[in-house]
Amino acid sequence: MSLLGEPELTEEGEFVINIGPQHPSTHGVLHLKVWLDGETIKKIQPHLGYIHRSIEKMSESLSYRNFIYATSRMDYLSAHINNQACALTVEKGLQIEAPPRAQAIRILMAELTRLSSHQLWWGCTGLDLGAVTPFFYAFRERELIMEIMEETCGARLTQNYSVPGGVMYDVHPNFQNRVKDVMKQVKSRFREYEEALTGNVIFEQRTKGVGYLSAEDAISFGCTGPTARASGVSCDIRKWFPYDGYDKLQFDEIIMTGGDSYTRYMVRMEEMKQSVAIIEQLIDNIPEGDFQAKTKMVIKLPKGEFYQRVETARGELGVYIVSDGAASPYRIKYRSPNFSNLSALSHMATGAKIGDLVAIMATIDLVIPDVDR
Amino acid sequence: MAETEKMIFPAQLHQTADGGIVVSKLDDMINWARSNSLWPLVFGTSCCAIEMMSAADAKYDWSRFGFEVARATPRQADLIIVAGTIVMKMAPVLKRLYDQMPDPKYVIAMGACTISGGPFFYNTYSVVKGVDHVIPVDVYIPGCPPRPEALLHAMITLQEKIKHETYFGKAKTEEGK
Amino acid sequence: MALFLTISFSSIATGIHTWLAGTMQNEMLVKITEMAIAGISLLLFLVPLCFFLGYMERKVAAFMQIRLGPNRVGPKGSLQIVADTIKLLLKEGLTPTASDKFLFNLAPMIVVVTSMLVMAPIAFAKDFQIWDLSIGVLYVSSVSSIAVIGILMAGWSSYNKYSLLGAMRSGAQIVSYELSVGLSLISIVILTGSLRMSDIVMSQENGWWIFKGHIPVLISFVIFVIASTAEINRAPFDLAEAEQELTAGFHTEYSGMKFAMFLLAEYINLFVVSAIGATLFLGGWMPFHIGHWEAFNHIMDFIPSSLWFFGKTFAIIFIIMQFRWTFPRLRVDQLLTLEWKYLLPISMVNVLFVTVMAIMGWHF
Amino acid sequence: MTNEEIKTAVSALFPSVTYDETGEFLTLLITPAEIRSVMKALRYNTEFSFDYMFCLTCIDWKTHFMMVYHLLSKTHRHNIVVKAKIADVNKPEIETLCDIWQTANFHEREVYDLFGIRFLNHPDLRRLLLDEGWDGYPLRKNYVDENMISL
Repeated sequence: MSLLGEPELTEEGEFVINIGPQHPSTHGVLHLKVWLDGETIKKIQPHLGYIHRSIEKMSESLSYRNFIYATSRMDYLSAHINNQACALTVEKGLQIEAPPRAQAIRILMAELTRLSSHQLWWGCTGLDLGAVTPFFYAFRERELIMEIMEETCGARLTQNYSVPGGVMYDVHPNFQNRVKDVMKQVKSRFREYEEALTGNVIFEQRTKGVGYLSAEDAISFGCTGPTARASGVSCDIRKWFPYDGYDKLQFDEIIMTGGDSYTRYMVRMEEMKQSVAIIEQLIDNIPEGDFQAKTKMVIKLPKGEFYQRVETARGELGVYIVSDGAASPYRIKYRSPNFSNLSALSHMATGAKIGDLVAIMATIDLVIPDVDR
Repeated sequence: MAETEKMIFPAQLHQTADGGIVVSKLDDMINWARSNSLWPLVFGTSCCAIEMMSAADAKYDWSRFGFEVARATPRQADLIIVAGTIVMKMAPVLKRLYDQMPDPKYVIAMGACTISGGPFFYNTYSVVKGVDHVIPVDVYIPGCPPRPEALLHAMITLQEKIKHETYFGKAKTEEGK
Repeated sequence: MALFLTISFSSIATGIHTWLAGTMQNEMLVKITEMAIAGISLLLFLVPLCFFLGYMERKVAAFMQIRLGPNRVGPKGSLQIVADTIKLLLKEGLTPTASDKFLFNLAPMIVVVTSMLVMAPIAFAKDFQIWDLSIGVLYVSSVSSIAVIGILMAGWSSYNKYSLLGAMRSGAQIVSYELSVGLSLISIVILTGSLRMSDIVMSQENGWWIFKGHIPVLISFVIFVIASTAEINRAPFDLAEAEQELTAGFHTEYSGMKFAMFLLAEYINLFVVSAIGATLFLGGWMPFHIGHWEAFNHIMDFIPSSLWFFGKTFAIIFIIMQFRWTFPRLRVDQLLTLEWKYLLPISMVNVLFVTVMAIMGWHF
Repeated sequence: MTNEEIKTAVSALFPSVTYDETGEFLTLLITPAEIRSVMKALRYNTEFSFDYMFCLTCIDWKTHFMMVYHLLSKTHRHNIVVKAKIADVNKPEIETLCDIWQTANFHEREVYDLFGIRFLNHPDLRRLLLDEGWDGYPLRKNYVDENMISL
């Protein structure tokens, strides 16, 4: 339903529709003003802020332990990775490092998060393109991962598990067995995913050659994550600026050069397999030891600026903390991946059809609260 | 209400010599139909929307209760599940969506944000502190985000509430009975 | 039940006619009463049919999607659709202020009425047909294309841009796919040599056309299923409502009873195209006969003709429902490409083959 | 390029630039007047080729605003931070960088929205996150909101 029901009188012959804020394909409350010529899109103007929750302002008055919880609600599909980014930034400021066990647990949880996020994306891509069934198949495996999350940290979605210096609690004794069990199931289901959507003629027609983004534009628009990697841009922070011991692990950065929706789809499908590979490498090798480094009760960062990048399921998340030496940050800025990815939307979708717009939005994998923050 | 819950259909069979007569109250009929056919509007703003999607999936499967007909247009929806924070910019849109829904319409406030602003209560400049400032709410679900079971429970609670309505006049309350 | 199914429907009709003629003694009055009876019984048939189709759709969806589907309202959830219907009927029916109110209210009625009209020449069982008119197939293909006017009307009068886009898509779609449906129907008409539904059914006494007609008829059956799925706006061709693109397409502004009418029309259309497909290609109520295998044919005749008809129809309905829950939606230009570049040329060439086959008598 | 090499190369082009190496990245301190020439050089000179701007934000230091640009070169794999101090608190203005990095478009609009810094020659400078009629710039330290509940 459009925000404005009545036709807008713009220039003569212009046909403007408002997609959103409440619209099934915007995955939240994005508002796109679309100028149409028949079915062809002439221009897109994104209007943001329908879920702008002032997290940055709020964080300025919270302690360095507390501000982390708000980031779970930013990109709620990679909640753990957001928390990890914040914890790493604070650790950078304190010049400490999490113990090896905590790092391993963090990576495991991060990859589980990435896997579940990509599964949800896969289901929703099918849903957006009109195939409802993949959604249910994706959620079948996602629920298994959600159960692990719940067992480990008590929450299904907004974990708040990483804290400055490590993780909040040790993992459940059953963690390793359970993860191995789930990984076995998830791996056996990849074939099903591919049969359900990847090889479908209609799906290929809908996504191949749609929403082309060149490598230069991807860099210029600041696109990261699978969106940029599908355009042939190497941008995996896990490889570029390894954190938490990603450099010790064997995995590939998936880079493809198609630049269209189908390539973005394929990149994510391959990334799921890489995540499983990382988890399988690590699950039997969780080092013994502490799960949290000793930190003071009230954390105070030294005066200065700290920037930490991590790779979320959608791309590069940057946490920029400016400290004036007090117990709460002076200024905090989240460089969110979706914000930059979204800015490329109008470039990608101009000249496409309305149906293509849906396909493009689905394969960029937008999470609107992360855009608005 | 325990009796009507067990009943397949809100009616009674009066035995007569050659068969029987089915007798029902119009109110019961209407309430039965309305409570069993709550079509939610596809509306989610943030994290709670993911749990709402989880409630639709195969594990929790709200289609068992007939809630799965999620309509994208407010004209055909009976229920708006406010899943996620409402901010100042969204509030007029939400109000408008609510106004666009035809009567009878119901609202479930899902999650802490919609109850009071939740985690975003303090020191925020743009969050509406509770969705009931904008539209009337029938059922509140606490949690951040609430589990899918909680959403199902809320919807069943809403069904209970609807079963106490009357088509003409006031709702059947404890005192008014 | 078995008794009911084996009664000859023609004897019932004759019985009613004799009784009415005896009491009324006015031929005109008798005709009118009979028409009324036919109409009312059709309506009485349609309501449970749509309940069942709605229930079936949700259960098929659940089956495809590893879920349970409705199971709380009534035994196995069977009363779910009843509840939905009562609710929709009692819901407020909104008419947007800026809409063209007359057309807005008229549109759903046109859509429903046209879909009901198409029911007239369908033979539900042996000798059970409302009107066996001599141009049955032509009537079906011409009347069913009126529905697009209702959809266009709905989209235009709603004063909503999504509705308008949906209606325009639907217009382009139905007009195009009409051609393929028509051509695939023609191939059977050529083989049968008659437009009359009862003749078409009788011509399949020694085997259904899909078996007798070799590959050309098989091709036209496939084309018929694809094109008619498109014509009744069902996924993957549901561009007119395309939930993810246009929220609800042409019926975005409809609520309550008027929306229920669109739903009703959707299910009736689904039934009608499947029934026509079953009649033309799968022999309608005609049992499964193989050439001159008298004993086998005789055994098959014991299964009531209405069961044959509904069995075949619901088999096609099940296939069309599976489409909906399997395929992604096409884009609007791909939809038209599929019709104009693939289906239409194929069906044209196919008609040629069928004609040759009919002239040379190469079919069984 | 190492930080030292960047420093010498930048100093050769812009002698007025000062440096700050206390943080993680090399920081260039420049004045708003020279931002476009410095940024163009950083972007297009092949020795720098900072083609990827990964963060753009602003800090309100009460006495002045500090624009912060984080740059990365995909080819040379070096990072740099450019800071421009806007001294005029009442009418903060700076040139836009939209045409150099397309991502700057949205980021600058966000900064305009939350800090009230005007980007000159920006093609579409409107509020991004808040309503058009919003009063004040919420991320400024002196922003007052009566409805805001403080802990």
